Amino acid sequence: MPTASELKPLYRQMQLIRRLEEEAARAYAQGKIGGFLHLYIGQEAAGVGALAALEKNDYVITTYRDHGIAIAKGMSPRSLMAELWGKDTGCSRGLGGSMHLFDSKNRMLGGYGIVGGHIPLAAGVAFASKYRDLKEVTLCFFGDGAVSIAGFHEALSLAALWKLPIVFICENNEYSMGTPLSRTMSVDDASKKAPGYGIPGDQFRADDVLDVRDRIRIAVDRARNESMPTLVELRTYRFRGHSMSDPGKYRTPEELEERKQKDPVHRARELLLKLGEKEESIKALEAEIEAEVEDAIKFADESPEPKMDLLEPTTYDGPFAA
Amino acid sequence: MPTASELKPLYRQMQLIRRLEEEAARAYAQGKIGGFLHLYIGQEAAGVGALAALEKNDYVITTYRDHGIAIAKGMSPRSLMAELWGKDTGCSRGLGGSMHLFDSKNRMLGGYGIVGGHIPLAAGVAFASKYRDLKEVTLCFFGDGAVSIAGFHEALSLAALWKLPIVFICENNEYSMGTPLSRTMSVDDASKKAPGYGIPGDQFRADDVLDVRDRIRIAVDRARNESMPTLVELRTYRFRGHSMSDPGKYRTPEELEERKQKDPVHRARELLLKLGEKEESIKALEAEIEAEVEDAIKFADESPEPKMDLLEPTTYDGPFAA
Amino acid sequence: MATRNIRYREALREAMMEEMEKDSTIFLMGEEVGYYQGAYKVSEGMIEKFGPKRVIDAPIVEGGFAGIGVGAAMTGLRPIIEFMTWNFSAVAFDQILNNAAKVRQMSGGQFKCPIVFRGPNASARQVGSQHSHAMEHFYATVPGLKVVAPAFPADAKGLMKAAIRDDNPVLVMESETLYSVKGDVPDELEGGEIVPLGKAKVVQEGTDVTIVAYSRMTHVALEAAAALAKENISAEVVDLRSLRPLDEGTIVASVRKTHRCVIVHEGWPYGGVGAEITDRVQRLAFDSLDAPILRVTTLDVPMPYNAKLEQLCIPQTPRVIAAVKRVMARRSN
Amino acid sequence: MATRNIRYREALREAMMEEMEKDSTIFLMGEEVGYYQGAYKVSEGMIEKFGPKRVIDAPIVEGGFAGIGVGAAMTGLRPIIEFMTWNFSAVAFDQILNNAAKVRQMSGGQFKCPIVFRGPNASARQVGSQHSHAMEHFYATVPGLKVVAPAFPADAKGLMKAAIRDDNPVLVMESETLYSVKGDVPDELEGGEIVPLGKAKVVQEGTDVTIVAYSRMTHVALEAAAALAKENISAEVVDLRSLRPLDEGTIVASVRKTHRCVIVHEGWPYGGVGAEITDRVQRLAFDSLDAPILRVTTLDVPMPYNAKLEQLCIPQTPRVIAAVKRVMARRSN
Ligand SMILES: Cc1ncc(C[n+]2csc(CCOP(=O)(O)OP(=O)(O)O)c2C)c(N)n1
Ligand SMILES: Cc1ncc(C[n+]2csc(CCOP(=O)(O)OP(=O)(O)O)c2C)c(N)n1
Ligand SMILES: [Mg+2]
Ligand SMILES: [Mg+2]
Repeated sequence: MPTASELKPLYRQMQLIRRLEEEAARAYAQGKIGGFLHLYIGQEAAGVGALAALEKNDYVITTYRDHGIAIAKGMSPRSLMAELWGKDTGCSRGLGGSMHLFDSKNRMLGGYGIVGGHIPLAAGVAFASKYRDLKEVTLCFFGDGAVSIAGFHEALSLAALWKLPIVFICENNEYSMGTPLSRTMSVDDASKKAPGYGIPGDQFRADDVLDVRDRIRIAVDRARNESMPTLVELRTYRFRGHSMSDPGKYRTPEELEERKQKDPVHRARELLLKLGEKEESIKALEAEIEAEVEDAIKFADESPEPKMDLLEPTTYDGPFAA
Repeated sequence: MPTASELKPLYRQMQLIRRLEEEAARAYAQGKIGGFLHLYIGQEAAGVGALAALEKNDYVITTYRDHGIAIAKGMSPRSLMAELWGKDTGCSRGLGGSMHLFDSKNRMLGGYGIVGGHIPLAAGVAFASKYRDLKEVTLCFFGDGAVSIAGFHEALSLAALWKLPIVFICENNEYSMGTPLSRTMSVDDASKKAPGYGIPGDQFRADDVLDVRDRIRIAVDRARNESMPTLVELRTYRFRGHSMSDPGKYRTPEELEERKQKDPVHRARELLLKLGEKEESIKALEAEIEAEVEDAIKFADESPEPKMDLLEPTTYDGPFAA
Repeated sequence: MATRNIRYREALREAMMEEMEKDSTIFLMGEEVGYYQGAYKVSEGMIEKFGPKRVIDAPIVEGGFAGIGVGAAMTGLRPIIEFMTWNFSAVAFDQILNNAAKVRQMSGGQFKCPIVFRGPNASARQVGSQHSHAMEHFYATVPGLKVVAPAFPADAKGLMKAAIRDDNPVLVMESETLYSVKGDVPDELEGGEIVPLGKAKVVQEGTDVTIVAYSRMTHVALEAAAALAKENISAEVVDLRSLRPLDEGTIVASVRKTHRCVIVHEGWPYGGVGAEITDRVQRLAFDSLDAPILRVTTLDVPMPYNAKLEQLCIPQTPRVIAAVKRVMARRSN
Repeated sequence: MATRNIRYREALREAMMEEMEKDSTIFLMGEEVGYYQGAYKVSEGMIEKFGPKRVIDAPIVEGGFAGIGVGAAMTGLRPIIEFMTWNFSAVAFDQILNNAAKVRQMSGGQFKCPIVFRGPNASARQVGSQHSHAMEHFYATVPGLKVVAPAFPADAKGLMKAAIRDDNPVLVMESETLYSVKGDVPDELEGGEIVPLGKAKVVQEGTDVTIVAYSRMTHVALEAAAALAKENISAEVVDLRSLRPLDEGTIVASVRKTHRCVIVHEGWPYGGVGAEITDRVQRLAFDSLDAPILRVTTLDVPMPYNAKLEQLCIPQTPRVIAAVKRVMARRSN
């Protein structure tokens, strides 16, 4: 039986992510944020639960759908919002934007825009941990749309062959952009690919954040103690479109409504109450979150923009090489 | 029980390939052939057996180790040898060389130099057959070294999803250049990857040419009748180095000797005798082959070299585009 | 000649649809091209018309379906492969370089490869460094490929048709920021419905300086020319339309007349399409040049997300005007 | 200064081994680099010395291990990734373009990427169109990367050391046809044991024409210069050594002196390294030029297998001499 005190910080993270993204969506509509904005809304239990299974020195790396993962790994809301606003105070100094959140202090190795391209990088991070005999684990997230592409296969082949301390997590939200699973994958579960690499696989629904933590912990322990990779498929769902420009016409309102009934953030809140947490105490927490979100927006609004002279030293270490 | 008359043409092909390559090795030493030369010697039962399961309109595509496949698909020894000699009368007019044998008439779609790169092409050929409702099948050969790379995975993912009429054949000769299987693959049998794509797999030794034909025919029929791809691993062994420049120090003389005892060409000859074929009749066949090989060499020797004016029209169809 | 005023994306779509109606071996394959109607709506309505057999939604595996296209082209089909953007062609680079461009020559001319690769190229808006590549240069350098980059709806339609009918691999570089731009498209396009590959067009006549551009930068060049006209500088604008084959005749003729040349394109400067044009102009019009040839390109850094920095990185009209003024400041020989 | 006469491949190996002895975060990864001793024996003996932990045989999956290198570099290691040849980097193109070159900038400077990619580049002998690419140009164009292409053992050693010590991705373009070439290598290399990145070298002084070259073509240029000297044409040969950063100062200073420039490199002409040099020379030394700049490159076709045709495609001394004579035929201004 879980306790309210272990759930509460996870609920806090989920709710913080939810609220930050809702405000980001608004800011996008107001033109404060540009480019692509891919929201994590609906998938919070996946990232928050999985990262709860990590220790501080463990690494995480993910796709462009990276806000939730970055916050769950400890990035500050200020850093996130300022980055979305394209400000110099953002985590990537306004150069990366929504798709490219990086936080070296918290070992968040970034959000990447090329589907599948970051998966070999993740294997490299795990390789480095093993090379140095450090008991660190790397979590690598990617979507269901990434399992057919080169990077997935190449990284799994090498990680399995060299027994790297890594957990590959396919966040299967049933769609890659507008295309449902059935038209992108020839099997119904990405983890069925694990035996072909000779590694363990797992698959389950990421509705309950504590459940996610516990199941991912098994894979994390396996990576840490046996240096054996695992391929996990988490079943989840996104409530918003692929990105802000996607009206999401490829799914029915009924389907969406049904999924929203299983909202993992609400579910965690319900469970908190059930476990004895008081409504007022949750409300106090939520008020705290509101203040934090507001502060982050204010910070982003008021922060300076990066200057042109930032470009050369971030392109090369040392003198510019033209 | 097989009959001598069905085995004889296959023995003829295997022996022809063997002899052509032995002479090619000699010509290479004499400097008549340049670049890379990858011999098929030892693997003949794989290509000859598999292609015996095809009909005339079926397609084949393979790697740089392509002499055996090309001859088995019906390419003339003259065409082959002239190509190795770099002559204008070669199948690829002296522009391709040993690694790039093409024969459109016989539906040999070529030998390719980039490991894994031709596997998606093969899927495309099968796609075209299906698009046109033609009951053609594509055989795609590649080495054990190709299963970790992008092209393998991408082609299998798409062929499985779209149910293309194709048979993927991994010719597992236990080494990719100097590296044994155990250091390149995390599973001991490439066909174990088939279930991860939701397609059937098969694995067996390619020592007996008729056996290869019969087992591959199952996959070919599945492709033709059900439009369902299959991934087959054929276990085989190459008697020579990876290419002419490889001394093959990574394996022991004992290992090599042991494998040569199972030479598939000798085995087929023995079986022919057992099935009642007369020694004289085999000798006559072999003499015929010798004459054919000699003729091919003479043809290659005497053929003209291609001229510079061949380069532009083979780079572009129509006017050159600079 | 009758014309209709349509958008760039419609022009591309019409070209594909008209050709597909005439030839059943043509199909369109790419991510979200079918049921989703195209990520940028270029293929809107096509799956309804041609069905999922000919308008094919592919999973995210560019290397795989680029290769499928080449294999299908070798055996008699005429694939149109869409990259959702050209950025994603980087994972299919080997297929284009080593198979599409080489198979004809490697086979001694036995196999043709009539394939079109298409999609939007270069910067969009604030999509960051991994999504803002101008990739034309990586491909124009490769013999065996042809590359076009239309600036106007009429050329988009005409070049797309020419690309589809060509028996070589042709890469069509479109532009997300041009898709909604309107223009007159003749009912009957020049040259029997197509715009021939390899023909540049003088889109603005002038006498003092030649500005060479393509794709969206042609519009920037025209803006610059209009501004310069007010200062009595007469700029001739050459819209390349095709990058390979490159119509050096038209460029050189213009420079022989104006004696000065500025090249404008997106993409990094080092050894790009602009460098190639510089090479040809200085080689073929050496004695005509009164000033060094200048290039105006995307700055030599990965594209930043920040909106202002991004705009400063991409070539803008003021930078073109400044370059023209620099070459004008040189006295004639 | 004490020197030893060693082969190009030995120079590369010494550089790697000396750096690996000093810094345990450096490792070498690639196909056949370990037990097989390297496909071209560059890493001979290294696995015996450093063990399989630091000299790592990888399966054939360039995209995968290039990416592994980038990830490891981001978290504190200093990988040396060998491509058996640069041809095979085409399947890792996205990793180099989108990750190695971008991660520093995308992260606002938080992550460094100290990685070396190395291997033989350009033509070997009769290995056909898929195995004969000069790939330097695809990479030199990308900001975030550095590219070097040494011609002599001393530079091979010094540049390899500089590459390993640099905190950016550095691509070392070696040459199969140079591996056995011998040269004097100083025990103490200039600049504290290294040859600095971005410094060209005048390897032959002259007054009539500047020949710019790199890698194996430097040797061809020197041969041409020797032949020209007999005809009383004094050619200065600039060996670039680094392609990015490009030492335009040295090139331009030479052209200002000689007033003529010929560029020699393998690889196709369209927009290559040679076009970039042309651009810079005409821009920075416009008034000094007495003749158009000419390039001598691999012909604009895929590489044929046939030995004679191949040799005619690759730049040879007679073609360099002919180009020099063409620029010399022009009278001075
Ligand atoms: C190589 C590549 N091809 C195409 C794209 C365009 N694209 C961006 S996200 C996306 C869909 C990804 O779906 P999935 O992997 O399921 O992740 P999700 O967005 O559902 O989290 C596509 C096609 C890309 N970024 N990279
Ligand atoms: C992408 C790529 N990387 C590396 C090479 C160099 N190479 C050519 S053949 C080969 C080994 C292939 O082994 P395998 O697939 O087992 O085929 P086999 O030679 O045994 O038939 C290698 C590494 C290549 N041609 N392509
Ligand atoms: Mg998804
Ligand atoms: Mg093998």
